[in-house]
Amino acid sequence: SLQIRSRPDPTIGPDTMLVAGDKGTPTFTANFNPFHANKRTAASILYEPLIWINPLDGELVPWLAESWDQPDPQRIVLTLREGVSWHDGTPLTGEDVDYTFRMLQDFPANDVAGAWGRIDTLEVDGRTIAITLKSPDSPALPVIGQTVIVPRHLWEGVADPSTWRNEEPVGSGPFQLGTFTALQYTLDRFPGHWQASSIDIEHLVYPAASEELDLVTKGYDWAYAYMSDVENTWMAANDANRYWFPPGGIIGLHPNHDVAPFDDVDVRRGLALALDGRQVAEVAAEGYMDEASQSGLLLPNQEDLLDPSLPERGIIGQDTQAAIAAFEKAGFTYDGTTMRTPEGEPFTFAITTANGYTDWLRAVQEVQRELGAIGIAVDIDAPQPAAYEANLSSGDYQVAVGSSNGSDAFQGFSNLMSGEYYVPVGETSQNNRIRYRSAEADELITRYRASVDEAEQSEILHALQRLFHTDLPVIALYYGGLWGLYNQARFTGWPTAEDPYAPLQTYGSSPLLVLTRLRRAQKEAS
Amino acid sequence: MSAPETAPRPLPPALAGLRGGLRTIWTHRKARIGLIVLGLFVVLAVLAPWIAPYDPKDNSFGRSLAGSAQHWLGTTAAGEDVLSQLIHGARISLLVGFGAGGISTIISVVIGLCWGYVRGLPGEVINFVVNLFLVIPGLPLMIVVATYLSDGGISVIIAVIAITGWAWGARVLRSQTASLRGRDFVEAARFSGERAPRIIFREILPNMTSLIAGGFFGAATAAILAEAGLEYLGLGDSTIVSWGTMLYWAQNSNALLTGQWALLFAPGLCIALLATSLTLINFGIDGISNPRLREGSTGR
Amino acid sequence: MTGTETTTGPRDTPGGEAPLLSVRDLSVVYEPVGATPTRAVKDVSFDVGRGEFLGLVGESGSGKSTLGFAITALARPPARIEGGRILFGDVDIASMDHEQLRTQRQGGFAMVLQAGMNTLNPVRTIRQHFGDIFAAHRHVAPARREARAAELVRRVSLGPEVLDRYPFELSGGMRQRVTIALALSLEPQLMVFDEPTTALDVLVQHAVMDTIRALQAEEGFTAILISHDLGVVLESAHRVLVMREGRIVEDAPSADILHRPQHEYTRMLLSHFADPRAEHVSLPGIEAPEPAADGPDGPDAPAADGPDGPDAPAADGPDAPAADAAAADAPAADGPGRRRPGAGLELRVEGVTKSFAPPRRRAAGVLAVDDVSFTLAPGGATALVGQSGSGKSTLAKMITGVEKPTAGTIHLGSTSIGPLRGRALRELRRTVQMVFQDPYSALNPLSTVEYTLTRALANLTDLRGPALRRRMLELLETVGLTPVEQYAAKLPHQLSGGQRQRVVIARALAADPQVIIADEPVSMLDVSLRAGVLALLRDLRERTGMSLLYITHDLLSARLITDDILVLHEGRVVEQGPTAQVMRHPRDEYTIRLLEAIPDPARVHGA
Amino acid sequence: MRYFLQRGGWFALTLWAAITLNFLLPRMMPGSPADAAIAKLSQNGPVTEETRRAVEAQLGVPDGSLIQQYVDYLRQILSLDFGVSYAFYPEPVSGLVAQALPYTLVLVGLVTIASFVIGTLLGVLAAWRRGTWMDALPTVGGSFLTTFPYFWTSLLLLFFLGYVAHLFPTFGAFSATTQPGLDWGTVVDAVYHAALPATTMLITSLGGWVLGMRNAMITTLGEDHVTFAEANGIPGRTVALKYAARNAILPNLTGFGMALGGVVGGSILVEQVFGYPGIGFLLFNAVTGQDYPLMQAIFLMITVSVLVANLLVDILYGILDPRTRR
Ligand SMILES: Nc1ncnc2c1ncn2[C@@H]1O[C@H](COP(=O)(O)OP(=O)(O)OP(=O)(O)O)[C@@H](O)[C@H]1O
Ligand SMILES: Nc1ncnc2c1ncn2[C@@H]1O[C@H](COP(=O)(O)OP(=O)(O)OP(=O)(O)O)[C@@H](O)[C@H]1O
Ligand SMILES: [Mg+2]
Ligand SMILES: [Mg+2]
Repeated sequence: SLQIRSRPDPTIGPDTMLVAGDKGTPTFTANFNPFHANKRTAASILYEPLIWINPLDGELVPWLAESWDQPDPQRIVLTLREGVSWHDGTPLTGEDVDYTFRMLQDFPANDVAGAWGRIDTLEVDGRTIAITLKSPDSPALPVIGQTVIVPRHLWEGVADPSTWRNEEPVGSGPFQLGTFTALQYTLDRFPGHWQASSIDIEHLVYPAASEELDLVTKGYDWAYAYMSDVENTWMAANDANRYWFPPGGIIGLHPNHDVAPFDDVDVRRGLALALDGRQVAEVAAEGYMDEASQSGLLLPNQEDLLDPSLPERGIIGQDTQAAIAAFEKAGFTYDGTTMRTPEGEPFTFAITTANGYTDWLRAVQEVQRELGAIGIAVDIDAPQPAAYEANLSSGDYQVAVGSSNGSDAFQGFSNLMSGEYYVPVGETSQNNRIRYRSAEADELITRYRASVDEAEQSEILHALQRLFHTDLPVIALYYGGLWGLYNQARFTGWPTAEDPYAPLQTYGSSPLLVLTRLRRAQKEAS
Repeated sequence: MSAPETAPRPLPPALAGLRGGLRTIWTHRKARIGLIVLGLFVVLAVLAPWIAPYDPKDNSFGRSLAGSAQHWLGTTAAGEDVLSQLIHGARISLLVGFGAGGISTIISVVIGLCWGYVRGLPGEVINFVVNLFLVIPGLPLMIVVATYLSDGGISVIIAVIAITGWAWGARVLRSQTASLRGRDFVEAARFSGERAPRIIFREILPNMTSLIAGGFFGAATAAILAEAGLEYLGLGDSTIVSWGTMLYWAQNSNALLTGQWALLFAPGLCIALLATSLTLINFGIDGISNPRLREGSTGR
Repeated sequence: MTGTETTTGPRDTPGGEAPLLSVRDLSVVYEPVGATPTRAVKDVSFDVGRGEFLGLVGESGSGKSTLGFAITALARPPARIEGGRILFGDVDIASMDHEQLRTQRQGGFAMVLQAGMNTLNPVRTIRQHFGDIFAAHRHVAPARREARAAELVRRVSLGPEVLDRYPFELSGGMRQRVTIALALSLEPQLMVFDEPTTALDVLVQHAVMDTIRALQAEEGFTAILISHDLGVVLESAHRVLVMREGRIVEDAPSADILHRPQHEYTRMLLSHFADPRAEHVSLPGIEAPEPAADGPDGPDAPAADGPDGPDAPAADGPDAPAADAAAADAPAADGPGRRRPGAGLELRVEGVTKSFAPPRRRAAGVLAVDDVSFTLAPGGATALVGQSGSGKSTLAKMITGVEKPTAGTIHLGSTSIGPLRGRALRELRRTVQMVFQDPYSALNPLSTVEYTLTRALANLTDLRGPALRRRMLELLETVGLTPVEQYAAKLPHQLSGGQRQRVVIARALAADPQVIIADEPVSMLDVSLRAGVLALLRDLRERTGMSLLYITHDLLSARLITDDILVLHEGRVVEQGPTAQVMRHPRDEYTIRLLEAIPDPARVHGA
Repeated sequence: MRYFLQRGGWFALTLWAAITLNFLLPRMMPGSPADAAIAKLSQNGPVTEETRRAVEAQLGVPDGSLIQQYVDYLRQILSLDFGVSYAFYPEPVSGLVAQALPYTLVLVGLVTIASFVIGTLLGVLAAWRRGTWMDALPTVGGSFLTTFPYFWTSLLLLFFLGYVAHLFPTFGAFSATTQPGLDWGTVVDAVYHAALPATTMLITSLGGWVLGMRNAMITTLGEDHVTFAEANGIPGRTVALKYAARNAILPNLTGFGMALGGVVGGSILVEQVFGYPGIGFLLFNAVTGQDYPLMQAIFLMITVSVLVANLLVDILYGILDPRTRR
């Protein structure tokens, strides 16, 4: 059949990278306020955080803060890098850091990560930033560290930084804003950057048109998109096209623990045993992703955190007999065609997923099929994403498909399982929407917070994994992917499975690291 | 004018009218083609489980396969047989077409007739409601209602299309009713002691059969297109197999890139064919309600 | 040229002068898609000489218009000229191409269409209509067009101000005159008038016919006048063609037609023609009551009249037995609980006025009925006559409770009709019933006769089950539709106009009403059918003792079946009295005009 | 005067009801604007409670009772202040609409008018030359094209002429590198970008007008005044245009009024497929982003323009049809 090949724009020079990083809807609005949900994605590389966090495994990399220390679980001391300057040449100092945090305190709408939910006091003295936390809270470091710093001398005069669009951004990042039109904007290399020597790319171009078809046909160098049949589409369109799809989260069934019978661990185990995660992954992600480990970790990214005592690296395989046994233990009966609840009713329940999330939908359909095989009838509810969020937050669901457990392993467990976040059905919460309560989990989480000792933290994480594995707060199905697509003809040094230094996300702060590592394949003959 | 003495006892008038109408439609060349095409689709839909080579949701085949002897139209990105989906998709389109078309026709008949019959304040009130429905933008309204009722499956789609699609038909029926209302036989029925509902639905309604049938086929066409549009936008129920969802998945999995031409082409073509068949039938019905529209030439 | 040239024979041309129009063996067939073809004109041959005024009569559907279209080359599909030739002068019009045909419309043949009120484009002014014609033929210099248009409308007795009007701003008569003026503007040699006055009011009809006659006399064009009204044709035409079922059955000078009709059909037509002013008036099957001076006529007296029998046209078979039956078993057919004649309720109309809101803003309101009072005695028969728009129907609507009077009261016995609403109004239908004007639209085309009658019975009487059906069949018998079983099962389109009107009457009788209001019950029927229906109405009244309010603009029929008459003019009663007396000795000037408007061929051709 | 008061009264009442409906409809949708924003964010990973709070604070998600919101909403409408968009926070709604409206008005508006004009002319021709190919081609062809799902037609055109043949641009209303202005180059560029969407809309909407006009015209052609005009030897062209078409167009005007009024709503599917920055796309974003203020503003705009378009058609009707003149 007709093979669609890429046709790069010949006017784009070898020092310029075409990035599909920002999708116009259909056009761009000029909003570079890094604290806004609707900001242009490039705002995340115009401004820099104190600490760069690797979305793959949660590794902390010094960025504007060149080092840090946690003398006790309630204190953090960061040291600001020297020689950093804003795009307008003004040096970046502790004053800017101080301003940024005060501003976040004054305008909580901008405090997207919730830093002030944890900080008690913050003192800046020259390059030293000393923070006292409200309680022993060692995991607060990445939350506070990811705060991006904005220039005091430009922001101070702004009446309301939470509604300010910051159309002419001045940051400290490796690139500064070039031209901006409603359909495309460009970033130019910032020669005054503290890492200027590592920036080999002169220009970045962000067009608004970044549908999958555009990615394949317009010769993009870097894109982040799920591409169906990637081998025959993206890869076939250009010989230098490559992809790398590491896991970025666990897609699983989130039972509502306040709704019977999902409060019964045997039911949850029965469900987990009845499902073939590999097949679900195959159907949902065309086989590009693996079935997820019930350890709650992203494997292989977080292999080093894995509790070695878990069987099969925590993966629960399909075992229909065991599944039926588990259900029977919970008082269910199975007559070969229908699974009945202890009350004798046929066991049916609804799985909620968001309309338009096609991989989830396919996963649920596969789950529906597989549970159907042991006589459990599943209905699929697919409200619009907003309604899905509302249903989950308020607990108005039986079982939902959801994504959990990101790069920060502890944060993942804590957000999902901490009783601190528990609210009954009807009240809303964004964390622990599964309404899980476990004294053991709470105890482990508190202990972890109070610890700054890596060995102890690791040991607690192992315990959390075991709990996740046996109590199944969430039934892990498969890994959600980080869908990195790149072309290595003009730029090299891309992260790969062999060198997984960062994921290929074009949003967030990933590009900070990737763009400072890439090298031009051929230098201009000048 | 006078009937032969040996005339057979006539059919009940409604049936006789129907039979006469069908005959008139059948004599119309375009309408006949339409009836045949529609008939084919109906057969396809009814016999889908037996005709389709596979279960439309069976995803055990290779993904994005090109057409072959096993899979005439290839497979989807999820490994389902395109041909089987196409055949099963006819069911949804027909269901929506006839369901939503039928419901909206019923609404427009009831409202249009009452509107045309009553006078004074009630008439003004209906006028107001219908105008409101005409003024509120259709597709956006449909989208809003569809998102509101997003988890009811195909019946919600049918309801949404029906609710947003009746007003125009009501308006057409109203003017026809108003003109029939002035006819003596309506006044005469009143003199025979008939009550309003019976006059509206027994005396006036049967005289508008062809207009209503035309409205129905028009509404069915619109409903089929609307369903496809909603499904394509992802606002319907993406788990069902319909031509609209096929297009949705085709777009979603970049059928163009993966070379699944059939997945992209066939559903759209089927929608067009089905809608065309209804339109062709309507040509014939137009001929009944307006004899001047019957085939013929002006001799110019 | 004056109307003296009456020598033109039917087939031969006098004095070697070639006929202007010569039709030979013309056949026209309608071939509608998906329906059976109709042969509307069959082997018709005739000649028309220059300056002749030819009449063409025949009942509805006999093919008159079809013939008219064919000879003016206006036949359009589904009509097709199947055979024969039409020679205009010495040109076969079939040989003319489109453009030749078009250009010869000026100075050639013109046609004034039936229902002339609809032949003007509603969105163009009269001036624009003239302008289009002048532009099309360029036979009038642009500078003279304005004056010519004014001159033409003056010729049809209209003022130049109509030129700036739109058709809807003119009355029907004015529109008809405008179409004649438009046709005249073509300066045609031959003009075909297709029923130019049929839809018009009596007085207007009279005036328009006068105009046409005068024009023909002055301009000298050849005219063909198509009409179903023998009186009108005889009054105007030199020669008359009688058409029946697509054939010309008689072709003779007017005087011969009037005095020596040859064909049986012509004779039948003539027999239905009478002058209401005469001392004795009778039509086949029905005779007018004698003037009051001859003593009070008992209700039974005229019942002895024979059926339409011998005079009734053989062609209208199904109607014939009707009157027969009605006459034969009169009292026996009556249902249970029959009232004694004259024992009903009296209808009293006192000072009734009805005004309607102005149709347009700033226009004056319409005073449709103005202070009308009269009494309809039980068993009495009163005619309500007057020209169109005089308020007859409005009065009828008020009596039946459909409209509410603005002032005045209407009593039926002791019940006041004005305030009746809803249920009480439905109750009124048991006593007051209505016979509608147009039997074609008064019956639901999709309901059988049985259904129509049964519904009325079920709603208005207490009969149920088999009794209901029995009564239904009885009703059919009463109106003479036998065999009843057969008629019960028919749909309206399977019935002739007269039969339909009988069904309408049967329905009105269902509730055994005491008052029947018949609003122009025969005006849509062919002459041959009228007498039967009229006879039935009169007969029923006399047998059941119900009273009849008979609304019409046709004075002859009023004379035939009513005892008293009210002449209505612009909503007011201008004259009132016994029918025969008012007709024979009218006092009011308006009544006199009404009577004079009745065509009187005897005036032209001698008695 | 009374007549105008009455008409004005109904107009105002309809407007009020539509405005109220516009207020209620979005609020009937499940989920809040914050939920929509979070749904968007959560595609990049799990969202925490802290983020939700920040988002809610940012959007100033509606609080207060429904009545209070309604009163505020009415006040806003009266002062023509439509507030700040949620989906495009913190862009003001008026700015977004002002940006998108011109594209929609020009593209959809011109296409609608062109389609009506061309379709009507073809319908006139078809009826006048009934039974010939000039009848068959536009009626059958037009109605066949009308039955195509127009997003599908768009997709095919986009794929083949845009992505495969590279003949037309595939996205946007102008080139990425041009700053839209009012010079010749921009106009050419804009026309080039509008070509495919315009073609789709034109071919899928033409059939309706052709058929409507043809049927009305055939009916009119059968009327007596047309026969009379022919009997008077008025040339065919005059009869066709001044006697038949002139009268037959009247019933189609109502539909045209509705279509014109609908122009403001843009064409959601077409704009969506071609990434055209018009109101349709904006509305789609508003609906999926639970953006009450934006949705309300656009709905209001559509409602008012449909009402106004109908009013204009009424007036036009009055000019074209003397019978309705009062
Ligand atoms: N368009 C048509 N299609 C089919 N049949 C027609 C058509 N027009 C007329 N006829 C039939 O042709 C016959 C003659 O009709 P025509 O109009 O010439 O009668 P007419 O004598 O003018 O009657 P009237 O007095 O009612 O005008 C009738 O039987 C009629 O039903
Ligand atoms: N509903 C109405 N609204 C306004 N004016 C009306 C209405 N009905 C009748 N009229 C007017 O009242 C006057 C009398 O009308 P009506 O119908 O009673 O006359 P008619 O004598 O029955 O005439 P015809 O012989 O034509 O039937 C007319 O001028 C008519 O225009
Ligand atoms: Mg005629
Ligand atoms: Mg009347």
